[in-house]
Amino acid sequence: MHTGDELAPTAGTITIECRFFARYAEALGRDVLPLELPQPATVADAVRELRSASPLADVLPERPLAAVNREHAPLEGRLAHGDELAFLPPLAGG
Amino acid sequence: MHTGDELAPTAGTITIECRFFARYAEALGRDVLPLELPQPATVADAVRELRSASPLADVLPERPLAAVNREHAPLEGRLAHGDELAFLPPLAGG
Amino acid sequence: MGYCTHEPIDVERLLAAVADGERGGTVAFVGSVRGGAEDGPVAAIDYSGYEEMLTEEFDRIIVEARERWPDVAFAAQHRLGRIPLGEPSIAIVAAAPHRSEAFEACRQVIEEAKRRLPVWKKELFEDGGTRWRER
Amino acid sequence: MGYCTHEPIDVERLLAAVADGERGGTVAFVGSVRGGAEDGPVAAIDYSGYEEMLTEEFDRIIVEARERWPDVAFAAQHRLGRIPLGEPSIAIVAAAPHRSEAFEACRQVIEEAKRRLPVWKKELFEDGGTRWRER
Repeated sequence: MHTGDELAPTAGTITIECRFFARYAEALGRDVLPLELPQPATVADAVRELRSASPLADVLPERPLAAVNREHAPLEGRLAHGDELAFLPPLAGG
Repeated sequence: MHTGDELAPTAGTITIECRFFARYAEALGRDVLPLELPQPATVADAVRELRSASPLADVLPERPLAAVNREHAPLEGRLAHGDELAFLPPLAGG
Repeated sequence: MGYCTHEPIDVERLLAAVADGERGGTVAFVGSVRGGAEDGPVAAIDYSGYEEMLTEEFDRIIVEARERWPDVAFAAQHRLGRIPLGEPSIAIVAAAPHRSEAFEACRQVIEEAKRRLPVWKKELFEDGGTRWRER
Repeated sequence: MGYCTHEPIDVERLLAAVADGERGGTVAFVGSVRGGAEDGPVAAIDYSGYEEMLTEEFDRIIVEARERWPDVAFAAQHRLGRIPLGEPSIAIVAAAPHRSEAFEACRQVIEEAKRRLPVWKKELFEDGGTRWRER
Protein backbone atom coordinates (compact mmCIF):
# COMPACT_ATOMS: atom_id res chain seq x y z
CA MET A 1 0.00 0.00 0.00
CA HIS A 2 1.63 3.19 -1.15
CA THR A 3 -1.25 5.53 -0.53
CA GLY A 4 -1.59 7.74 2.51
CA ASP A 5 -0.42 11.26 1.71
CA GLU A 6 -0.69 12.08 5.39
CA LEU A 7 2.33 9.83 5.91
CA ALA A 8 4.70 11.61 3.50
CA PRO A 9 8.23 10.32 4.18
CA THR A 10 11.27 12.42 4.80
CA ALA A 11 14.16 11.66 2.42
CA GLY A 12 15.39 8.07 2.74
CA THR A 13 12.77 7.04 5.27
CA ILE A 14 9.35 5.38 5.20
CA THR A 15 6.43 5.77 7.53
CA ILE A 16 4.33 2.76 8.41
CA GLU A 17 1.31 2.23 10.62
CA CYS A 18 1.84 -0.23 13.47
CA ARG A 19 -1.22 -1.97 14.90
CA PHE A 20 -1.48 -3.82 18.19
CA PHE A 21 -4.07 -6.34 19.29
CA ALA A 22 -5.41 -8.11 22.36
CA ARG A 23 -2.79 -8.41 25.10
CA TYR A 24 -0.36 -6.08 23.28
CA ALA A 25 -2.96 -3.33 22.83
CA GLU A 26 -4.15 -3.71 26.40
CA ALA A 27 -0.64 -3.47 27.86
CA LEU A 28 0.25 -0.58 25.59
CA GLY A 29 -2.95 1.35 26.16
CA ARG A 30 -3.29 1.99 22.42
CA ASP A 31 -3.75 0.00 19.24
CA VAL A 32 -2.19 2.20 16.54
CA LEU A 33 1.22 3.85 16.33
CA PRO A 34 2.86 5.47 13.30
CA LEU A 35 6.56 4.61 12.90
CA GLU A 36 9.24 6.19 10.73
CA LEU A 37 12.10 3.92 9.62
CA PRO A 38 15.23 4.40 7.50
CA GLN A 39 15.09 2.60 4.16
CA PRO A 40 15.39 -0.29 3.46
CA ALA A 41 13.42 -1.60 6.43
CA THR A 42 12.20 -5.04 7.52
CA VAL A 43 9.70 -6.22 10.11
CA ALA A 44 12.67 -7.01 12.37
CA ASP A 45 13.91 -3.39 12.04
CA ALA A 46 10.50 -2.15 13.15
CA VAL A 47 10.51 -4.51 16.14
CA ARG A 48 14.01 -3.31 17.18
CA GLU A 49 12.98 0.31 16.85
CA LEU A 50 9.77 -0.19 18.85
CA ARG A 51 11.53 -2.19 21.59
CA SER A 52 14.21 0.51 22.01
CA ALA A 53 11.91 2.42 24.37
CA SER A 54 9.45 1.34 27.06
CA PRO A 55 6.65 0.50 27.47
CA LEU A 56 6.98 -1.46 24.20
CA ALA A 57 10.15 -3.19 25.33
CA ASP A 58 8.12 -4.87 28.04
CA VAL A 59 5.18 -5.73 25.84
CA LEU A 60 6.53 -6.82 22.48
CA PRO A 61 8.68 -9.98 22.34
CA GLU A 62 11.90 -9.99 20.31
CA ARG A 63 10.33 -12.21 17.67
CA PRO A 64 6.60 -11.42 17.62
CA LEU A 65 4.11 -12.84 15.16
CA ALA A 66 3.53 -10.13 12.55
CA ALA A 67 1.34 -9.35 9.56
CA VAL A 68 2.03 -6.86 6.79
CA ASN A 69 -1.02 -5.51 5.02
CA ARG A 70 -3.24 -8.16 6.61
CA GLU A 71 -1.05 -11.11 5.64
CA HIS A 72 1.26 -13.13 7.88
CA ALA A 73 4.83 -11.91 7.33
CA PRO A 74 8.25 -13.19 8.43
CA LEU A 75 10.63 -10.98 10.42
CA GLU A 76 12.77 -10.60 7.30
CA GLY A 77 9.76 -9.27 5.37
CA ARG A 78 10.50 -5.96 3.62
CA LEU A 79 8.39 -2.92 4.54
CA ALA A 80 7.23 -0.19 2.15
CA HIS A 81 5.96 3.29 2.82
CA GLY A 82 2.35 3.24 4.01
CA ASP A 83 2.38 -0.43 5.03
CA GLU A 84 0.17 -1.63 7.83
CA LEU A 85 2.34 -3.68 10.21
CA ALA A 86 0.32 -5.63 12.77
CA PHE A 87 1.76 -7.36 15.82
CA LEU A 88 -0.22 -10.44 16.80
CA PRO A 89 -0.13 -12.06 20.25
CA PRO A 90 -0.14 -15.89 20.12
CA LEU A 91 -3.26 -16.83 18.12
CA ALA A 92 -6.12 -18.52 19.91
CA GLY A 93 -8.86 -18.55 17.31
CA GLY A 94 -11.51 -21.13 16.66
CA MET B 1 -36.41 -65.28 20.76
CA HIS B 2 -38.19 -68.41 21.87
CA THR B 3 -41.64 -66.90 22.30
CA GLY B 4 -44.44 -67.21 19.77
CA ASP B 5 -46.86 -69.95 20.84
CA GLU B 6 -48.66 -69.51 17.55
CA LEU B 7 -45.64 -71.11 15.90
CA ALA B 8 -45.68 -74.38 17.88
CA PRO B 9 -43.18 -76.77 16.22
CA THR B 10 -43.89 -80.30 15.17
CA ALA B 11 -41.48 -82.87 16.65
CA GLY B 12 -37.86 -82.25 15.59
CA THR B 13 -38.66 -79.11 13.61
CA ILE B 14 -38.64 -75.37 14.24
CA THR B 15 -40.75 -72.65 12.72
CA ILE B 16 -39.22 -69.28 11.93
CA GLU B 17 -40.55 -66.09 10.43
CA CYS B 18 -38.84 -65.00 7.22
CA ARG B 19 -38.94 -61.32 6.30
CA PHE B 20 -38.19 -59.79 2.91
CA PHE B 21 -37.34 -56.18 2.11
CA ALA B 22 -37.07 -53.75 -0.79
CA ARG B 23 -36.31 -55.54 -4.08
CA TYR B 24 -36.89 -58.99 -2.56
CA ALA B 25 -40.30 -58.06 -1.13
CA GLU B 26 -41.30 -56.36 -4.36
CA ALA B 27 -40.34 -59.33 -6.54
CA LEU B 28 -41.96 -61.77 -4.15
CA GLY B 29 -45.16 -59.79 -3.69
CA ARG B 30 -45.02 -60.31 0.08
CA ASP B 31 -42.75 -59.44 2.97
CA VAL B 32 -43.38 -62.18 5.52
CA LEU B 33 -43.33 -65.96 5.17
CA PRO B 34 -43.36 -68.59 7.93
CA LEU B 35 -40.94 -71.48 7.37
CA GLU B 36 -40.65 -74.86 9.06
CA LEU B 37 -37.20 -76.44 9.15
CA PRO B 38 -35.82 -79.72 10.56
CA GLN B 39 -33.54 -79.24 13.54
CA PRO B 40 -30.73 -78.24 13.74
CA ALA B 41 -31.06 -75.47 11.15
CA THR B 42 -28.82 -72.66 9.90
CA VAL B 43 -29.47 -69.57 7.80
CA ALA B 44 -28.03 -71.48 4.84
CA ASP B 45 -30.58 -74.28 5.39
CA ALA B 46 -33.38 -71.74 5.27
CA VAL B 47 -31.99 -70.24 2.05
CA ARG B 48 -31.79 -73.69 0.42
CA GLU B 49 -35.33 -74.53 1.47
CA LEU B 50 -36.71 -71.20 0.22
CA ARG B 51 -34.84 -71.43 -3.09
CA SER B 52 -36.16 -74.98 -3.74
CA ALA B 53 -39.32 -73.51 -5.23
CA SER B 54 -40.04 -70.51 -7.43
CA PRO B 55 -40.63 -67.59 -7.25
CA LEU B 56 -38.02 -67.42 -4.47
CA ALA B 57 -35.41 -69.25 -6.51
CA ASP B 58 -35.43 -66.31 -8.91
CA VAL B 59 -35.41 -63.62 -6.23
CA LEU B 60 -33.11 -64.77 -3.46
CA PRO B 61 -29.40 -65.22 -4.26
CA GLU B 62 -27.57 -68.31 -3.05
CA ARG B 63 -25.70 -66.27 -0.46
CA PRO B 64 -27.95 -63.40 0.55
CA LEU B 65 -27.21 -60.89 3.30
CA ALA B 66 -29.24 -62.01 6.32
CA ALA B 67 -30.16 -60.88 9.81
CA VAL B 68 -31.43 -63.03 12.68
CA ASN B 69 -33.52 -61.23 15.27
CA ARG B 70 -32.49 -57.85 13.86
CA GLU B 71 -28.75 -58.51 13.89
CA HIS B 72 -26.52 -59.29 10.91
CA ALA B 73 -25.94 -63.05 10.80
CA PRO B 74 -23.60 -65.30 8.79
CA LEU B 75 -24.98 -68.12 6.63
CA GLU B 76 -23.69 -70.61 9.20
CA GLY B 77 -25.68 -68.84 11.93
CA ARG B 78 -27.87 -71.29 13.92
CA LEU B 79 -31.63 -70.74 13.95
CA ALA B 80 -33.97 -71.33 16.88
CA HIS B 81 -37.72 -71.76 17.01
CA GLY B 82 -39.49 -68.40 16.68
CA ASP B 83 -36.50 -66.58 15.19
CA GLU B 84 -37.03 -63.67 12.84
CA LEU B 85 -34.86 -64.29 9.77
CA ALA B 86 -34.60 -61.28 7.48
CA PHE B 87 -33.18 -61.31 3.95
CA LEU B 88 -31.55 -58.01 3.04
CA PRO B 89 -30.87 -56.87 -0.52
CA PRO B 90 -27.50 -55.11 -0.92
CA LEU B 91 -27.55 -52.22 1.56
CA ALA B 92 -27.71 -48.67 0.26
CA GLY B 93 -28.23 -46.61 3.39
CA GLY B 94 -26.96 -43.17 4.25
CA MET C 1 -35.08 -38.65 19.73
CA GLY C 2 -35.14 -41.90 17.76
CA TYR C 3 -32.54 -42.94 15.21
CA CYS C 4 -35.24 -43.28 12.61
CA THR C 5 -37.45 -40.47 11.34
CA HIS C 6 -39.96 -39.91 8.56
CA GLU C 7 -39.64 -36.12 8.89
CA PRO C 8 -36.89 -33.80 7.61
CA ILE C 9 -33.74 -34.10 9.71
CA ASP C 10 -33.13 -31.14 12.00
CA VAL C 11 -29.32 -30.94 12.15
CA GLU C 12 -29.40 -27.98 14.52
CA ARG C 13 -31.38 -30.10 16.97
CA LEU C 14 -28.84 -32.94 16.75
CA LEU C 15 -26.04 -30.43 17.39
CA ALA C 16 -27.92 -29.07 20.40
CA ALA C 17 -28.37 -32.60 21.76
CA VAL C 18 -24.60 -33.04 22.16
CA ALA C 19 -23.61 -29.47 23.05
CA ASP C 20 -22.10 -28.72 26.44
CA GLY C 21 -19.38 -26.58 27.93
CA GLU C 22 -16.77 -29.36 28.02
CA ARG C 23 -16.89 -30.69 24.46
CA GLY C 24 -15.42 -27.91 22.36
CA GLY C 25 -15.21 -29.75 19.04
CA THR C 26 -18.24 -31.06 17.21
CA VAL C 27 -18.19 -32.75 13.80
CA ALA C 28 -21.36 -33.40 11.86
CA PHE C 29 -21.73 -35.51 8.75
CA VAL C 30 -24.82 -34.87 6.66
CA GLY C 31 -25.58 -37.18 3.75
CA SER C 32 -27.96 -35.73 1.19
CA VAL C 33 -29.92 -37.17 -1.70
CA ARG C 34 -27.88 -36.98 -4.87
CA GLY C 35 -29.04 -37.05 -8.48
CA GLY C 36 -26.66 -38.57 -10.98
CA ALA C 37 -28.60 -41.57 -12.28
CA GLU C 38 -27.94 -42.67 -15.83
CA ASP C 39 -31.60 -43.24 -16.65
CA GLY C 40 -32.80 -39.67 -16.37
CA PRO C 41 -33.37 -36.89 -13.89
CA VAL C 42 -34.10 -38.10 -10.36
CA ALA C 43 -36.78 -36.08 -8.57
CA ALA C 44 -36.52 -37.80 -5.22
CA ILE C 45 -35.47 -41.06 -3.59
CA ASP C 46 -37.75 -43.31 -1.63
CA TYR C 47 -35.82 -44.70 1.33
CA SER C 48 -37.17 -47.84 2.92
CA GLY C 49 -35.71 -49.63 5.89
CA TYR C 50 -36.06 -52.61 8.18
CA GLU C 51 -36.93 -50.14 10.89
CA GLU C 52 -36.71 -52.31 14.01
CA MET C 53 -33.26 -53.51 12.97
CA LEU C 54 -32.17 -50.04 11.81
CA THR C 55 -32.77 -48.69 15.30
CA GLU C 56 -30.99 -51.58 17.01
CA GLU C 57 -28.05 -51.58 14.58
CA PHE C 58 -27.57 -47.80 14.81
CA ASP C 59 -27.51 -48.16 18.57
CA ARG C 60 -24.90 -50.93 18.36
CA ILE C 61 -22.74 -48.78 16.06
CA ILE C 62 -22.85 -45.89 18.51
CA VAL C 63 -22.23 -48.10 21.55
CA GLU C 64 -19.13 -49.45 19.78
CA ALA C 65 -17.95 -45.93 19.00
CA ARG C 66 -18.54 -44.84 22.59
CA GLU C 67 -16.42 -47.76 23.79
CA ARG C 68 -13.58 -46.55 21.61
CA TRP C 69 -14.06 -42.82 22.40
CA PRO C 70 -15.56 -42.64 25.91
CA ASP C 71 -15.48 -38.82 26.00
CA VAL C 72 -17.44 -38.38 22.79
CA ALA C 73 -21.18 -37.68 22.71
CA PHE C 74 -23.15 -38.81 19.68
CA ALA C 75 -26.45 -38.01 18.03
CA ALA C 76 -27.66 -39.58 14.79
CA GLN C 77 -30.69 -39.93 12.58
CA HIS C 78 -31.64 -41.66 9.35
CA ARG C 79 -34.63 -40.36 7.46
CA LEU C 80 -36.93 -42.77 5.62
CA GLY C 81 -39.67 -42.21 3.05
CA ARG C 82 -39.66 -39.98 0.00
CA ILE C 83 -36.77 -37.49 0.24
CA PRO C 84 -36.40 -34.74 -2.38
CA LEU C 85 -33.07 -34.17 -4.10
CA GLY C 86 -30.61 -32.21 -1.97
CA GLU C 87 -32.29 -32.92 1.38
CA PRO C 88 -30.49 -34.86 4.13
CA SER C 89 -31.11 -38.58 4.45
CA ILE C 90 -28.68 -39.18 7.30
CA ALA C 91 -26.90 -37.08 9.90
CA ILE C 92 -24.24 -38.10 12.43
CA VAL C 93 -22.97 -35.72 15.09
CA ALA C 94 -19.96 -36.37 17.35
CA ALA C 95 -18.91 -33.89 20.03
CA ALA C 96 -15.56 -34.26 21.80
CA PRO C 97 -13.23 -32.34 24.07
CA HIS C 98 -10.74 -32.28 21.18
CA ARG C 99 -11.51 -32.01 17.51
CA SER C 100 -9.37 -34.89 16.25
CA GLU C 101 -11.50 -37.33 18.26
CA ALA C 102 -14.68 -35.71 16.95
CA PHE C 103 -13.51 -36.14 13.34
CA GLU C 104 -12.43 -39.76 13.86
CA ALA C 105 -15.55 -40.78 15.77
CA CYS C 106 -17.94 -39.15 13.30
CA ARG C 107 -16.11 -40.80 10.42
CA GLN C 108 -16.25 -44.25 12.00
CA VAL C 109 -19.96 -43.98 12.71
CA ILE C 110 -20.89 -42.92 9.16
CA GLU C 111 -18.68 -45.65 7.63
CA GLU C 112 -20.30 -48.31 9.82
CA ALA C 113 -23.77 -46.89 9.18
CA LYS C 114 -23.24 -47.05 5.40
CA ARG C 115 -21.96 -50.60 5.71
CA ARG C 116 -24.48 -52.00 8.18
CA LEU C 117 -27.80 -50.12 8.29
CA PRO C 118 -30.65 -52.02 6.59
CA VAL C 119 -31.81 -49.26 4.26
CA TRP C 120 -32.66 -49.32 0.56
CA LYS C 121 -33.12 -46.60 -2.03
CA LYS C 122 -35.55 -46.46 -4.87
CA GLU C 123 -34.95 -43.69 -7.39
CA LEU C 124 -38.08 -41.82 -8.45
CA PHE C 125 -37.51 -40.30 -11.90
CA GLU C 126 -39.20 -37.16 -13.06
CA ASP C 127 -40.95 -39.14 -15.83
CA GLY C 128 -42.60 -41.37 -13.21
CA GLY C 129 -40.24 -44.34 -13.59
CA THR C 130 -38.50 -45.98 -10.64
CA ARG C 131 -35.36 -48.03 -10.04
CA TRP C 132 -33.63 -49.59 -7.04
CA ARG C 133 -30.30 -47.90 -6.49
CA GLU C 134 -27.65 -50.27 -5.20
CA ARG C 135 -24.13 -49.19 -4.52
CA MET D 1 -22.51 -13.95 4.24
CA GLY D 2 -19.21 -12.70 5.68
CA TYR D 3 -16.61 -14.87 7.40
CA CYS D 4 -16.88 -12.69 10.48
CA THR D 5 -19.99 -12.25 12.59
CA HIS D 6 -20.91 -10.73 15.92
CA GLU D 7 -24.18 -12.69 16.05
CA PRO D 8 -24.74 -16.36 16.98
CA ILE D 9 -23.59 -18.69 14.19
CA ASP D 10 -26.44 -20.27 12.25
CA VAL D 11 -25.01 -23.67 11.27
CA GLU D 12 -28.19 -24.64 9.42
CA ARG D 13 -27.73 -21.59 7.22
CA LEU D 14 -24.12 -22.53 6.44
CA LEU D 15 -25.25 -26.05 5.54
CA ALA D 16 -27.93 -24.61 3.26
CA ALA D 17 -25.34 -22.39 1.56
CA VAL D 18 -23.42 -25.42 0.24
CA ALA D 19 -26.33 -27.83 -0.33
CA ASP D 20 -27.11 -29.02 -3.81
CA GLY D 21 -28.15 -32.20 -5.58
CA GLU D 22 -24.63 -33.16 -6.64
CA ARG D 23 -22.70 -32.94 -3.39
CA GLY D 24 -24.03 -35.81 -1.32
CA GLY D 25 -21.58 -35.61 1.57
CA THR D 26 -21.31 -32.59 3.85
CA VAL D 27 -19.04 -32.33 6.88
CA ALA D 28 -19.39 -29.52 9.40
CA PHE D 29 -16.99 -28.66 12.16
CA VAL D 30 -18.40 -26.55 14.97
CA GLY D 31 -16.05 -25.22 17.63
CA SER D 32 -17.75 -24.17 20.85
CA VAL D 33 -16.68 -22.20 23.87
CA ARG D 34 -15.26 -24.52 26.51
CA GLY D 35 -14.85 -24.00 30.23
CA GLY D 36 -11.93 -25.74 31.88
CA ALA D 37 -9.83 -22.83 33.14
CA GLU D 38 -7.77 -23.38 36.27
CA ASP D 39 -8.67 -20.04 37.81
CA GLY D 40 -12.38 -20.62 38.31
CA PRO D 41 -15.61 -21.06 36.45
CA VAL D 42 -15.67 -19.35 33.05
CA ALA D 43 -19.00 -17.68 32.23
CA ALA D 44 -18.14 -16.64 28.69
CA ILE D 45 -15.23 -15.81 26.43
CA ASP D 46 -14.68 -12.49 24.76
CA TYR D 47 -13.32 -13.12 21.27
CA SER D 48 -11.50 -10.26 19.62
CA GLY D 49 -9.98 -10.28 16.17
CA TYR D 50 -8.06 -8.29 13.63
CA GLU D 51 -11.21 -8.28 11.57
CA GLU D 52 -9.91 -7.03 8.21
CA MET D 53 -7.15 -9.64 8.26
CA LEU D 54 -9.45 -12.34 9.62
CA THR D 55 -11.68 -11.96 6.57
CA GLU D 56 -8.79 -11.95 4.10
CA GLU D 57 -6.98 -14.85 5.78
CA PHE D 58 -10.12 -16.99 5.98
CA ASP D 59 -10.63 -16.35 2.29
CA ARG D 60 -7.04 -17.38 1.49
CA ILE D 61 -7.48 -20.59 3.53
CA ILE D 62 -10.60 -21.49 1.60
CA VAL D 63 -9.10 -20.58 -1.77
CA GLU D 64 -6.18 -22.90 -0.97
CA ALA D 65 -8.59 -25.70 0.00
CA ARG D 66 -10.60 -25.18 -3.16
CA GLU D 67 -7.42 -25.50 -5.23
CA ARG D 68 -6.76 -28.86 -3.59
CA TRP D 69 -10.40 -30.07 -3.73
CA PRO D 70 -12.01 -28.35 -6.76
CA ASP D 71 -15.33 -30.17 -6.33
CA VAL D 72 -15.84 -29.12 -2.73
CA ALA D 73 -18.04 -26.18 -1.72
CA PHE D 74 -17.19 -24.35 1.51
CA ALA D 75 -18.94 -22.07 3.96
CA ALA D 76 -17.35 -20.74 7.15
CA GLN D 77 -17.85 -18.23 9.93
CA HIS D 78 -16.01 -17.05 13.01
CA ARG D 79 -17.99 -15.30 15.70
CA LEU D 80 -16.45 -12.44 17.67
CA GLY D 81 -17.54 -10.67 20.83
CA ARG D 82 -18.78 -12.13 24.10
CA ILE D 83 -19.77 -15.78 23.55
CA PRO D 84 -21.43 -17.74 26.37
CA LEU D 85 -20.09 -21.17 27.35
CA GLY D 86 -21.23 -23.93 24.99
CA GLU D 87 -22.11 -21.66 22.05
CA PRO D 88 -20.28 -21.96 18.71
CA SER D 89 -17.35 -19.63 18.04
CA ILE D 90 -16.44 -21.09 14.64
CA ALA D 91 -18.09 -23.26 12.02
CA ILE D 92 -16.65 -24.75 8.84
CA VAL D 93 -18.78 -26.59 6.32
CA ALA D 94 -17.45 -28.61 3.36
CA ALA D 95 -19.76 -30.30 0.88
CA ALA D 96 -18.40 -32.81 -1.63
CA PRO D 97 -19.61 -35.43 -4.08
CA HIS D 98 -17.93 -38.04 -1.83
CA ARG D 99 -17.66 -37.99 1.91
CA SER D 100 -13.94 -38.71 2.23
CA GLU D 101 -13.18 -35.43 0.45
CA ALA D 102 -15.66 -33.58 2.64
CA PHE D 103 -13.96 -34.91 5.80
CA GLU D 104 -10.45 -34.10 4.55
CA ALA D 105 -11.32 -30.64 3.28
CA CYS D 106 -13.22 -29.65 6.43
CA ARG D 107 -10.33 -30.87 8.56
CA GLN D 108 -7.75 -28.94 6.58
CA VAL D 109 -9.73 -25.70 6.79
CA ILE D 110 -10.24 -25.90 10.57
CA GLU D 111 -6.58 -26.77 11.15
CA GLU D 112 -5.44 -23.81 9.04
CA ALA D 113 -8.02 -21.53 10.66
CA LYS D 114 -6.80 -22.45 14.15
CA ARG D 115 -3.20 -21.86 13.07
CA ARG D 116 -3.63 -18.67 11.06
CA LEU D 117 -6.72 -16.63 11.99
CA PRO D 118 -5.89 -13.50 14.01
CA VAL D 119 -8.28 -14.08 16.90
CA TRP D 120 -7.75 -13.86 20.65
CA LYS D 121 -9.73 -15.08 23.63
CA LYS D 122 -10.24 -13.42 26.95
CA GLU D 123 -11.83 -15.60 29.61
CA LEU D 124 -14.56 -13.88 31.61
CA PHE D 125 -14.86 -15.56 35.02
CA GLU D 126 -18.07 -15.73 36.98
CA ASP D 127 -16.47 -13.66 39.76
CA GLY D 128 -15.81 -10.80 37.32
CA GLY D 129 -12.12 -11.53 36.72
CA THR D 130 -10.61 -11.88 33.24
CA ARG D 131 -7.61 -13.61 31.68
CA TRP D 132 -6.19 -13.96 28.16
CA ARG D 133 -6.35 -17.57 27.11
CA GLU D 134 -3.46 -18.61 24.92
CA ARG D 135 -3.03 -22.08 23.62
